[in-house]
Amino acid sequence: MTTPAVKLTVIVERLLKPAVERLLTEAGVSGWSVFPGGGMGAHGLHRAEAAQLVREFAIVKIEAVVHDRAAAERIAETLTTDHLADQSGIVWLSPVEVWRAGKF
Amino acid sequence: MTTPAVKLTVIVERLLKPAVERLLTEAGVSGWSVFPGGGMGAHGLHRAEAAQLVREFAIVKIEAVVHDRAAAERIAETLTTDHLADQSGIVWLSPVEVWRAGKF
Amino acid sequence: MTTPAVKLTVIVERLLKPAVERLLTEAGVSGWSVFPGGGMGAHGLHRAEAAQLVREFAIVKIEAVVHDRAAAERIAETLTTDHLADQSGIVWLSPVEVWRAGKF
Amino acid sequence: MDLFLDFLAAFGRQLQSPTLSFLLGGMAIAALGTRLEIPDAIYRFIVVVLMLRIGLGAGIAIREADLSDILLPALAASVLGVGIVLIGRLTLAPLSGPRPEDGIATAGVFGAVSASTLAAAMVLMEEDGLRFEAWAPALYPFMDIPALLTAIVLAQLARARSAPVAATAGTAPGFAPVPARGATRPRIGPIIADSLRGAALSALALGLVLGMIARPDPVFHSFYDPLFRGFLSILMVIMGMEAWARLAELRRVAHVYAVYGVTAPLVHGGLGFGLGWLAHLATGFSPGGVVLLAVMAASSSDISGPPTLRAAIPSANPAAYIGASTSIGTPVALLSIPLWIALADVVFAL
Amino acid sequence: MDLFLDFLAAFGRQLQSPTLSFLLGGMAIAALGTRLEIPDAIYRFIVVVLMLRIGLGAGIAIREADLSDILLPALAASVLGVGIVLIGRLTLAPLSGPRPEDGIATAGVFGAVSASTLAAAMVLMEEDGLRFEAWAPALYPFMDIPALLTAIVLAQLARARSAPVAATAGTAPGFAPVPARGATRPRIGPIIADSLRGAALSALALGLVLGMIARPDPVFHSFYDPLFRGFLSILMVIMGMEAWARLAELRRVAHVYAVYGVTAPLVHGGLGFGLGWLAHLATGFSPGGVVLLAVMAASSSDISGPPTLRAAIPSANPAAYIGASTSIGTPVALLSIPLWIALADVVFAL
Amino acid sequence: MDLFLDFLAAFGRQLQSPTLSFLLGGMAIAALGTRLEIPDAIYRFIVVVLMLRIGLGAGIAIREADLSDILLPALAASVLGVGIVLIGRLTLAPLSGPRPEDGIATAGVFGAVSASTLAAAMVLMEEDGLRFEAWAPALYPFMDIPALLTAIVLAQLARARSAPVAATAGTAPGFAPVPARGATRPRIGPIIADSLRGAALSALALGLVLGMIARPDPVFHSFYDPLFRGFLSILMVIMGMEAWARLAELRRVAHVYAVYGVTAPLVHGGLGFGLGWLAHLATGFSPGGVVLLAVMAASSSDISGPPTLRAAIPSANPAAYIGASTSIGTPVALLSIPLWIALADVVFAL
Ligand SMILES: Nc1ncnc2c1ncn2[C@@H]1O[C@H](COP(=O)(O)O)[C@@H](O)[C@H]1O
Ligand SMILES: Nc1ncnc2c1ncn2[C@@H]1O[C@H](COP(=O)(O)O)[C@@H](O)[C@H]1O
Ligand SMILES: Nc1ncnc2c1ncn2[C@@H]1O[C@H](COP(=O)(O)O)[C@@H](O)[C@H]1O
Ligand code: NA
Ligand code: NA
Ligand code: NA
Repeated sequence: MTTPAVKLTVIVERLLKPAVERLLTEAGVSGWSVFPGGGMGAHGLHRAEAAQLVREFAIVKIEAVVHDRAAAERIAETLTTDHLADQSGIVWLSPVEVWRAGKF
Repeated sequence: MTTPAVKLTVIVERLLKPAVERLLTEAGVSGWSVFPGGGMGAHGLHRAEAAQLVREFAIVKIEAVVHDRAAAERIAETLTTDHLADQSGIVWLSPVEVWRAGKF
Repeated sequence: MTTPAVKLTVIVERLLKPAVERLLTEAGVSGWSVFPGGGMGAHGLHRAEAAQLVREFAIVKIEAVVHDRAAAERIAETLTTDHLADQSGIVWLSPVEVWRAGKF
Repeated sequence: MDLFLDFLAAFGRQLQSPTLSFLLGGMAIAALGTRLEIPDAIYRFIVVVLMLRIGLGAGIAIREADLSDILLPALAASVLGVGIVLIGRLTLAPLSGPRPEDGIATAGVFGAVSASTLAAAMVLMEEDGLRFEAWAPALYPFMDIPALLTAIVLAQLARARSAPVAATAGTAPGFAPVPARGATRPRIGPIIADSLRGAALSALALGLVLGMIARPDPVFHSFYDPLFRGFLSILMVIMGMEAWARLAELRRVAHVYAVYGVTAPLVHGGLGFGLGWLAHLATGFSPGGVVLLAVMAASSSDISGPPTLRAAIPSANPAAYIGASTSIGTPVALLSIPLWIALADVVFAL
Repeated sequence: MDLFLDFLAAFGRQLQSPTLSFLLGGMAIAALGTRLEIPDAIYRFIVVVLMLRIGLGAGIAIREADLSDILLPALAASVLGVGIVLIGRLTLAPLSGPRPEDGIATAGVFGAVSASTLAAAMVLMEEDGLRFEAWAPALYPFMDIPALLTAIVLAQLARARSAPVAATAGTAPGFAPVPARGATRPRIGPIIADSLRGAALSALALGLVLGMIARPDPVFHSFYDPLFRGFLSILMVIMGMEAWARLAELRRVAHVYAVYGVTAPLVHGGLGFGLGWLAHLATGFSPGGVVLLAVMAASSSDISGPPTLRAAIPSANPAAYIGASTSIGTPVALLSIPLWIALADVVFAL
Repeated sequence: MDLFLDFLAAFGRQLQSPTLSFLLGGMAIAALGTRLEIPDAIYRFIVVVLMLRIGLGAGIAIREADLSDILLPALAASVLGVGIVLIGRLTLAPLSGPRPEDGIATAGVFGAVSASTLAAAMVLMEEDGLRFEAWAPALYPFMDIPALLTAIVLAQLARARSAPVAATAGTAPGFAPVPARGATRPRIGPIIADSLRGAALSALALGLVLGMIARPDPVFHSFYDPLFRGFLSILMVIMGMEAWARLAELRRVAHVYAVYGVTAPLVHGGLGFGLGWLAHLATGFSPGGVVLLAVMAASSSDISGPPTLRAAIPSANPAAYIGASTSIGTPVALLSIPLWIALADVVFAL
């Protein structure tokens, strides 16, 4: 009934969101979701809902469920090498099982 | 110390949130969480924080950790067949381990 | 290319957020992310975006990807025993694979 | 000929309204790729304040109004709501592709009323010194709800005909407990209730009742009225940006929706003006009231209609009705407001 | 007898206040199942603006006030805060089930002060032309903080008694560094600091200090004061909707909380009125000030008290104190404002 | 000597401005650990309203202005924008550690303009009765964009020199399509476009154009202008809290940034005042306009500059330029506004 797939999760500053979305589109990913948030990391604190002077530095989480693990890996590879080299952000992969496999 | 369980994730337009919550309640699920967001998919772009004329078409993610995998599957089955047939939305399952198993 | 790790997810009322963050810091966790949301559970309904008279009772999800599973377990243990004994909140662990392992 | 020149002059003057310029400005910056985003929380607050303002104003006015004056315009509004959808059923739906539901839902949205267009008309008429019965904005639900109901009923009939055995279990999602099986009669009550529970109509109704029974005149004059025009200017920027953003979506549906989006507001507005004029002759409905009725008819629902239709006609494609309404119908309706004002200037020799 | 009729007439007149009608309207639309939601960001902004407004107004007034005039009312406020919680300890807590903490925390919330109720009283008195010392709203923390402190101390005493060996490690969660072991003396300083750090009291204190030292009169008169009444009307809608939503929660706790929620505001308000009247006799505290003191006593904390209690008395069940306060205490306190105004009309022969 | 005493007196009087007190108040409550948070949606709305207000006001004024009057001040603004960055290149960058980009980006931020500082200066001058050409705030982009461009070009030159073979593929992230390879010439057009697309400048430009062509005077006077001062007071609280919060970050970068953050606003403001004074002598640029030019020069970009620099100079450390600007530069620039006003009082013998 369900099909195995992987979920690629990217947490970056909003500034990089267009770049991540471009990568996903170019890789032919059929869809993704975006959740605004906050966080703490090597580059300090990003508050989640309080006024942030520079909106482009707010944290967003981008989640894309994809069928093809290799494609997800390629996207993550490009991201970490090209875009996150000296920028905030982390990337991870996790296993999922999906319904309506045709959608992915 | 931990007990294996599954997490059912549903991403739908806010319009369907009551239907999903009704399904969860009927299935006896003890709790769930809801996160507002945005996304891109077959039905185009849903912005996450910007003004959206029709609030009911905004994206929400509903996550329910449940003990009983079969129950999660039944819920997902009903959802994809009955509600998401010609509507936006995706559903997936992922493995988790929980503390305080009694809560689920 | 990827390294296995675990993701610790904590859903609590905002009141407990400082306590969770203190635990994470003390455990030497390098970063975490925070997402505001809502939910339903044993303590009733918490709305996600609507006015909530008491902001400290709103729901937040805290996600920390950590390398060392034992550390994650210790944090979860302390949390469930000490802080969530008679408070709202759930905790779970899930498997992930990360890039840039040095960051975690 | 002179009349026509007068009309053109009046129309030209009106088109320079600052309110409309905010709409065009919003479109322009969206087209130029601005990263400006009005937060959703602000947008929703603006809608609540505008609807409360409209409701309170109308409610305060109804206290002093002769209820019998309201009857005929309310009837005209309902006739327009139903009639516009029937026209759409006969013209748009057959042309709009294999599934008539798409066309019917679009006609429903165009029969319903846009709160922002209504608010803009109120400000434009105030700028012009054109007066209307203060209760006239309360005609909104009398047109809005019948239009949505008619569309839902027509969609069910269409489905019943096209699939008499209707075996699909396309159950109604969400809140509106409408049975999906073609053969069942649609239940009107729940749909009306669901429609009134939407954010915009709830706020309008709350304002209306408070205005009628609670004497909120001080807060009306110190807060709701002064903010009205300013919040509307922000709303116009949002509508403009949204219109531009949705154009892409519209390109994915049949061409005929774009044509309908341009022509329908003008035709419907004309019908509204005509019926309003009859009410003027019959019971002295004011020229400003006639313009408001025309604007409501011309406008298409952008906030509250779509979710009701989505719940009740799940098989209709939202890209069609939202694209046609938000991207084309609402801008055209907004830009047509000066037309009805100019027409009133000429027809009523103001 | 005549006096009583006067009182009833005054009370009836007051009850039609538009401010209160927004509260009832919010309850009504929530009961009817509206999908209207005021965004949380707007609610929080409204609270900040209201509290800044109250603080600025009081601060500006304190510049000219004779500080000795303030002493007695401030003392009365503190006595009320402590006294109300002690009364609750003796009446509610023994009746409220096995765990006295639930009752004590509830008494703490009812001893503390509701910002929205205070703001509503200010607007109602302005509508009525009943004047008060402009610094009177600054009595807020003098009642609020002692009440919360008393509740926390009583809860610790109760726990120390019930579990003298108190081995449980129910550590204090969150920000308030209160030791949980029953035997330890509660540390007062951190609790006061934590309480003042809450959003509402921070904004009040900021306004107060700026009003006293920075001459913000222009922005006060051009922005904070005009928005006050309008934002309050929106806040009333929110409080009404919330009161309705929390009723379900209240049903899950002991019956006695509902009884307390109805009677306590009236008893406490009466005590406040009485003490205020004594201050009036002693130092000429104004009739309006007496009403404000009664309202603060009648009100129960809905924004800032609960989190302080939750952190400091983790074993108390929030459903009890929040349900009793938000669903019943606050509406009753709001609807009792006209009572104290009418009482003042009669007692002070205004 | 007398002049100097006059200046000190004027400066002291100005420092008590309520606008600045909100800034200091925000810092104070942040330092005391408040849990008050102004929601991000509110902050963003405030910025949009302020920028629309500034744009509309300037646009309305430009309608009547003699365009030739604007030329010289606009030129002065651009010279200041470029000059400030060049000064930073020669002073800060060599001192700021191994990577010159950090210093260059910081100089870019200090050459650019802070919308909140500009707004505060407008209110302070209004309080003081010091008049300026209503179009003067529109000089903003004439200083802002050249400064950012200069910084980006200098950073590319620095990188080209330090790594002539520039093999790293540090591709430009995000929206600004700037090629990263050191050898390539930076493309100016896309950077200007990207800069204008930011939320603050978009809103300013929208207001400017609408003010010039759409006659939005009614909504300007009924909404944007009255809210200006009040929203600014809230923005000052936010800036104060943010300044405090970022101090920690600043501690992680070289000491020299703090020194630059304190001295640069004073030096740059002095240069701005000087150039403005020349424009006064040449074409009668008003004393108030001179003060505005000084304030723009003294201010450092807090909202719109950083993302442009982050996208175009990805190798620069944002902790340096944001810390120096938000924590030190902006408070110092805000507190220096009274200085320029007092200087104008003396220099122009007002
Ligand atoms: N270990 C982690 N687990 C979850 N989220 C993280 C982690 N590390 C960093 N993040 C998120 O990524 C953002 C940027 O991280 P950094 O680049 O380390 O500052 C942080 O603000 C967090 O939101
Ligand atoms: N592959 C995917 N991964 C994550 N989220 C998705 C994916 N596809 C769709 N979504 C989410 O589901 C929503 C509806 O999808 P759709 O029905 O394809 O338009 C989108 O707006 C996304 O938020
Ligand atoms: N089974 C569950 N799955 C996901 N989230 C849950 C679950 N149970 C509780 N929650 C979340 O945890 C919060 C507190 O739960 P509770 O303490 O049970 O009221 C709820 O409001 C939900 O947001
Ligand atoms: Na219509
Ligand atoms: Na009280
Ligand atoms: Na500058």
